[in-house]
Amino acid sequence: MNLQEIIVAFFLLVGIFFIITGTVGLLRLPDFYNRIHAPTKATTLGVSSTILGAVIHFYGFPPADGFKELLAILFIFLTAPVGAHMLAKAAYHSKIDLWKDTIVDERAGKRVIGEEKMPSEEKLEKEEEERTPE
Amino acid sequence: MISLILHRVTRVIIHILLIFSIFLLLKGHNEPGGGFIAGLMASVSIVLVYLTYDIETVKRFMPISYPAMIALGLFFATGMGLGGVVLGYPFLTQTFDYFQIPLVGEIELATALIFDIGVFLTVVGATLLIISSIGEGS
Amino acid sequence: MFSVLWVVFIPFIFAALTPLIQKFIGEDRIGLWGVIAALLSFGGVLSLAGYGLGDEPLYVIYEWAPTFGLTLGFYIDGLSWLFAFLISGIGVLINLYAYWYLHKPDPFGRFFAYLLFFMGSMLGLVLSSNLIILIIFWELTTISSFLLIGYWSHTERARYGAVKSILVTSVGGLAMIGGAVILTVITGTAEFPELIKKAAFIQEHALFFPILLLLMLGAFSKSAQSPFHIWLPDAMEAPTPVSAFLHSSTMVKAGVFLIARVHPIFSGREEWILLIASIGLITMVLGAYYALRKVDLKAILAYSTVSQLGLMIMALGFADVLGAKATAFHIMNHAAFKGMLFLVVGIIDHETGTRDISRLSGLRFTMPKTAVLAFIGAFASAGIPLFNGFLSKELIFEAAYDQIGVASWMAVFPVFAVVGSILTFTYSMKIFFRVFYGEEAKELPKHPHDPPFGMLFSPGLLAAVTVIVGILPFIAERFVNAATAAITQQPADFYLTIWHGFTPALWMSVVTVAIGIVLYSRKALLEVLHSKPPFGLTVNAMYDWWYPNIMLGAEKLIGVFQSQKIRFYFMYILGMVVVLCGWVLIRDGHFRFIPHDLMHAETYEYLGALAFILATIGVALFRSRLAKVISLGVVGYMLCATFIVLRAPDLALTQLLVDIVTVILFVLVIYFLPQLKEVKESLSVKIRDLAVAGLTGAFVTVFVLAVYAHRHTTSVAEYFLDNAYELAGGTNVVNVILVDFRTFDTLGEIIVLAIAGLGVYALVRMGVAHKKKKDSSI
Amino acid sequence: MIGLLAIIIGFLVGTGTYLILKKTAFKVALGLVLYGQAANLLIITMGGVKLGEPPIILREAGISYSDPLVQALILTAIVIGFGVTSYLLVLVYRAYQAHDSDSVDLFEEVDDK
Amino acid sequence: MIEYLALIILIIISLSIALCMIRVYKGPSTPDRVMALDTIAVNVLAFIVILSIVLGTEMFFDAVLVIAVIAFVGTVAISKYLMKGDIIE
Amino acid sequence: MINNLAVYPILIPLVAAIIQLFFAKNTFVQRVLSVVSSALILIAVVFLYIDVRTNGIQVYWMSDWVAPFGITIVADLLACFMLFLSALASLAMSAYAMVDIDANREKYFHFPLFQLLLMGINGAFLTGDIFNLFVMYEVMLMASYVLLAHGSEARQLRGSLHYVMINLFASTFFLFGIGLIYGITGTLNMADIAVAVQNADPDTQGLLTAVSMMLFVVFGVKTALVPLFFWMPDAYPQPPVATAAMFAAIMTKVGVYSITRTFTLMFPGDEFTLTVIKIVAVASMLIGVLGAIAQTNFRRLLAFHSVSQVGFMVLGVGFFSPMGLAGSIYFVMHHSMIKSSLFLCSGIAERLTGNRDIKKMGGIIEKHPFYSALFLIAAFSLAGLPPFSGFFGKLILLFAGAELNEYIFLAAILVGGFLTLFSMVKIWQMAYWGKREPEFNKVKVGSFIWGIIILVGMSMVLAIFVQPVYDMVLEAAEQLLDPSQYINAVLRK
Repeated sequence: MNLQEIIVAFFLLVGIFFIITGTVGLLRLPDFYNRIHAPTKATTLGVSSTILGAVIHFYGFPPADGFKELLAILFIFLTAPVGAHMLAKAAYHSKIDLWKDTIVDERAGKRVIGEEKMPSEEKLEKEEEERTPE
Repeated sequence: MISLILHRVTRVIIHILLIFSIFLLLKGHNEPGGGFIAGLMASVSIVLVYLTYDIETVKRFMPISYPAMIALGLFFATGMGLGGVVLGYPFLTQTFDYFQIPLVGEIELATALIFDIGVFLTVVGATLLIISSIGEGS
Repeated sequence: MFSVLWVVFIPFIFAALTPLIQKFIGEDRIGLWGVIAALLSFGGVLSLAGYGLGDEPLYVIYEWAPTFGLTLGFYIDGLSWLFAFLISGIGVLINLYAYWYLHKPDPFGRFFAYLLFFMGSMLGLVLSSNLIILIIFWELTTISSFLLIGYWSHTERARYGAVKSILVTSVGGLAMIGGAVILTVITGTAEFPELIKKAAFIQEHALFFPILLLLMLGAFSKSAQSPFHIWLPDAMEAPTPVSAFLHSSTMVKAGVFLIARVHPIFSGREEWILLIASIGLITMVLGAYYALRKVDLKAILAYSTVSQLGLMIMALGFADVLGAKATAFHIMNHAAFKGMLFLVVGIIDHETGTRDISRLSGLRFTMPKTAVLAFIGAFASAGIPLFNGFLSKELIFEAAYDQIGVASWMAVFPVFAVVGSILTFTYSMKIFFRVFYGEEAKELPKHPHDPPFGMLFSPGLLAAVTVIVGILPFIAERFVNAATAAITQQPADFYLTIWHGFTPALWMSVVTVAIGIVLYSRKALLEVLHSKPPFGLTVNAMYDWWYPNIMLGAEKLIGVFQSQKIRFYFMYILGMVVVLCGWVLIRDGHFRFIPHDLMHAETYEYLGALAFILATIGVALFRSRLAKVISLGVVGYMLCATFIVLRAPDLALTQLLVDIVTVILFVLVIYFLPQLKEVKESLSVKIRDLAVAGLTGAFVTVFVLAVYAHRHTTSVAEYFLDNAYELAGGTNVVNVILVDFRTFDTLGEIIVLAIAGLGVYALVRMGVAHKKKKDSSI
Repeated sequence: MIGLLAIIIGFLVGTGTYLILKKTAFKVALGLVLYGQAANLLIITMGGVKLGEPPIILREAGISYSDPLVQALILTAIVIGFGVTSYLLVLVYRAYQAHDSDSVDLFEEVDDK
Repeated sequence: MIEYLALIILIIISLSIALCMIRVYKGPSTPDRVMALDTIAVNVLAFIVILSIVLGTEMFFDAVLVIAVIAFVGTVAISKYLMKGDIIE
Repeated sequence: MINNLAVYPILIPLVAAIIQLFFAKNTFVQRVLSVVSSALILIAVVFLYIDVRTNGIQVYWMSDWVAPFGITIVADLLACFMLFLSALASLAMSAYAMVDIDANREKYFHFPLFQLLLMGINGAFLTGDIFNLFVMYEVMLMASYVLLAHGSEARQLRGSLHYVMINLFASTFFLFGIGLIYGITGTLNMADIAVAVQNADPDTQGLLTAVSMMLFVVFGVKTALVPLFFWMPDAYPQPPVATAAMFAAIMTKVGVYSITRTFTLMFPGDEFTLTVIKIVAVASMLIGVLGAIAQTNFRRLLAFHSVSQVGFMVLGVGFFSPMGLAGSIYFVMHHSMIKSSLFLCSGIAERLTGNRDIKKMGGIIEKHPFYSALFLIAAFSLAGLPPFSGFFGKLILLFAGAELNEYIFLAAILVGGFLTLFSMVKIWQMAYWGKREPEFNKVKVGSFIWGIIILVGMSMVLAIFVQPVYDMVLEAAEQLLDPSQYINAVLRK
């Protein structure tokens, strides 16, 4: 077991630790706003270090190649937060309750734009009852 | 519903994405990639722009008629095939050769690339036409 | 030789030219065009008289489609010439008559085109030497009859009659085609002369009776034999010249002709007598009975025709020379007097505006000339001496009487022949005396008077023939002899005389007339006959029930299948796949549970598969649409991972991208779609769906495994791997296959995508509900 | 592995079947997408499971590659499936717009003018 | 050596994917599910990376890159849908 | 120089479509181009036929790759006949479409789509590769999906839903079938598959039969055989008449063609298969026509008839004798001409009366006798009355059945013929007979009937020259029954 392998193993283990943390967080945390922290942060880190490990595995340490992989890391760092941000924003907009694990309507009030499709209050309420997932 | 973060990020990565898609297109003959994958890649990146900005902006940004793009793509693909017919080969015959170019060295040029470009254009045109049509249909 | 083609095709050509000629000479005079055509044909027929009346028949063949035994062959012997003579001769008279008969706003041109079309078909029918060609012309007469009956198609009755006629006769026509095909395949020929040579072989053949039955079904339906007789009375909705021409003197005799034609081929066996003579007998009696009960003049004549046709067919059924001779003679006589009677009825209808026998009476005062004609016709029909009907009826009586010698049960034939004749006598008297005697009828729709000469000419000529032949029968001798010889294939040499001596036939005639007079003069007896028959279920009622009910039944049947619910359609398809393929799999023992060695896999693969299956089930299970789509997205990711595990980087890439775009598309679309409604499905539906789903899933799994166990050992893929770099200059073999080895597939694929794009564009832009942004174009 | 794949295919088909038997056009479309994925998976299994390297030639002797042909076929099939699916989706949405129902049954006589 | 480690990690990752499916099932809200989808994407990404190590091939890194780039496009689309606005304005 | 004839029927419409796409605004160019394209294909097909007759089966290696590896275009006699029909039908439809298609549809790519449809159809006839067959099917179907809903009228949208779904579903099974075939034989070229099937061990033989059954169901759906036809009667009445006529004329025949090809070349003469085919054919013949009887919508009625008529064609394949197959091909030719002309007739009737329901029509013959006569000829031809082409189609099948002593099928053919007549008479007496003084919309019938005249005229030619035509189709049938010709030509043995 040479140095390179040790470094690779280290990165991989760190990666998998974060990934499993993210997943467990996703599963165990109590509500959405808590949960969204776990996967975005943890997995971003986890995946990045996994990729680093792979790069070192394939191209040695310090890596001789691996531009593509590093680009991937960059992208993950760029995009994962944006996705999470948008999602949180969406969750906020769809009035997910902050403190309770409420049953949430997935498309309530989306009719702001489509005026002609605006159903009556009554119907909306009724639909809401029907829509309740699970 | 404008998200500043999304705007910024999109502005940054859209170029990289498009370049990446061209990269996928060019290396398709030797590594994973190719016209279709590249085309979808480019479409997805432009869809991202659609998601970030509105249709009007995209139109200003990219004044392209998608049906014409489809036609152009089919033209490239078919025209490549017809080229073979004119030269006395069967329809869609491909050829390739290695050229020595000063400074760059030996590179491979294949007619398959023309075909792949046709595929690329058609895929981009069709995908975006579909998505923008629905988006507009609202 | 040419003249045969001439005879047959002149009417067709003239018919086709009618619309053109009509433009030149005007609609009013188009009738003359018909007369000219008929005259030309008649001339042609006359020019062939040498063959028709001589000993040596004419046999011309034009090859057409030898594979099916189809030759455009013409065979002119006594039988076919007699028919051709009648058809073209009466055709001339009918065309003449129709010229005066039709009046505005009837479209004249169409009428004469149909009429000539019919005439050509009928001539072709009788002259052809080939069974299948005969059937072709046969069906042409069906078509032209259909068109002619429906000529006044604005009346409900005409349409009803036309449809009935074509349906009933085409049942027989189709049966005939079947019989003819089997016969041709067995014997290798459809030519009558050839078939006659093979008569013994055919009569020995196991399929003899089916063939005979099929052919006879055609003959019976065309000649309106019971139980197919129902179409003929309704066919009387046609203009009267048509009724006279088609439905009394020519077309309905096609069946008789066919029986006479195949007489030498089939008549050797007992089935022949049993089938044909008995059907003829039944029809004769029934027809006469119905004729007696009718009040419409044309209906009486129609049933009378049915009855007379039965008489002829019965005589042919005896399969002896006398019967053949009697039939041949009666065909001529019947054509003359019945055609004439129809024309007279046409005159009556034309001049008085009604055909109802109960409204008409005393017409002899206003229409004396017509009365004379009617008198001749009715008496000939009744079988009174000095008219031709008497002579041929005598002959038939004689033939029937002879049957007693063959077998004792066959005594029914003479007995019922007499019964039928009594009825015939009675209604014939009714026609004449009811209409022309008694008090002068008031309140008729029109003021009756004798018609113009043109309309009297044709029936007059026929009446003359009726009387002359009745008195001087030897004139017809040559015709009858030639025809008899053709029917029996033996030389025939008879003399026709008016007086035979006191034969049994004469006594039968005497009995007929005597009882007939009694019956006619006793009102009470007549009323017994007029009362409602004891049995309610008639063939006509069956037809009337069947016609709408077949449509209703079909609607119900199709309604069961065509539920317009796509889930059932899917189930049919799945059912078909599972049943057909599954049956073969089970039959060959490929159906088994997954063997253990195939289940070997890494642990992570099991876990991945678990996630995959969970995601898959999620698509079905989730209630919210978005959750379904998300689950679908997961399925896509898992598929991508599977492709990676199976070493397919290109596929993984494609699947990823397509997955994302599909998810976006789904999201876009559900944005517009309504919320899913909570459809409460009953438990049984759920169980059904689950069962179908489980069955199909299991079936596919088993099928895949069975095939995998027999997987190929070599495949073309190796060639690609070996040659991709050297011959196509690429190392990514998948891409090389796509853009080089199988470029055409890729071309097709992008075309599909292009069409999809354009299609979506058109779909969104066109039609309903694009309310905003109409002008913006991408 | 092949057993596992076959089971996955079975599940895809089964779930797809369950969905296409529903009354909502949207669900039927989903089911058909699943069917398409099952077909892709089926084809790639027919090329053989775990037979070697990805089919990108390394120009070295003695390497066995997995079947490239099935991959090319699936690629084509995916694209075609994508095209048809997107068209179907739009059709579903347009049919809903026109009739205000996303039921997949032809609840009325479509042909009557 | 690394290969064995990688195999174990693979098992953990696939377990993690299966666990994420539980979140997809449980929900309760759509954003939760989307989040799970996102996590699965990342997990698949890691899965591919590790599998590359196991198989010793670099051919799959394109897929890695593509997932990294586009997984969030789907998230953005769904988010915009959830935000009641036009998805494409 | 290599001989490019075989690929022209695919190339011409493709190139025409691309040019039309570039001339998206200029509908005149598009119209002219579509007629020119059809005419060119017709000419090319005639030359191709002569070539095939003199030089044997023509094989064309797409992209210059030899047979089992690249995609092979194979033109044998059957393919030539089918191509001829598609060219003829498209010519007639283009002529009709010139006056029929409205400006809005023209603007949204009606003509390019039509050409691409034609390309897909011709490709399906010509290809010798089973996966390429799938691709060509999809090109054809995709174009048909779009053309079916083209115009986005409410009823069109709903009517085409089922069509798209069912065909997408069936296509999936097609893919299943291709995958399984590849799994067993390791090849995609049809000739190569045929060789592999011949050499397969008996244990595998059963599996191959099962796979072939799957393909049969797929083609059965595309052809609309009982019990797989349900999508069709709701779909065919929807699009503009010219399109519907094209569908009826040639698109259902692609399925018949595929069945013929599959069960003569790849999986020939299996006892079980033939029995299934014959039973399904008879069921189609009878149930289809019963469906037609139940309808009063002109076009739905005709669509149901297609189900029934396809049964006749498939029955010929089921007989699996030279005469049976010849009958099948003859019937395909007859039906494609007659059914499309009937559809065109229905279009004129719709225009005249503003109605699709035959109960609400009436008296057309009084004002338009010539057009009515054309309809009558077509109708009686469909019903199999002599001396029109339908009679000979049935006659050949009857002979084929009688030769094989399959009398029960003879009876079925006759009963089917009778019921067809029944429904045709129903149309005639309701729509064409009836009123003496009917009132109609102002339509220049004269400019519409040219397509019908071409088609009915060709069908008359088919009837009059039945022997030469039969000899031609018999040659094709014998070629089909001797797959070694095809195999040797493709694989250059």
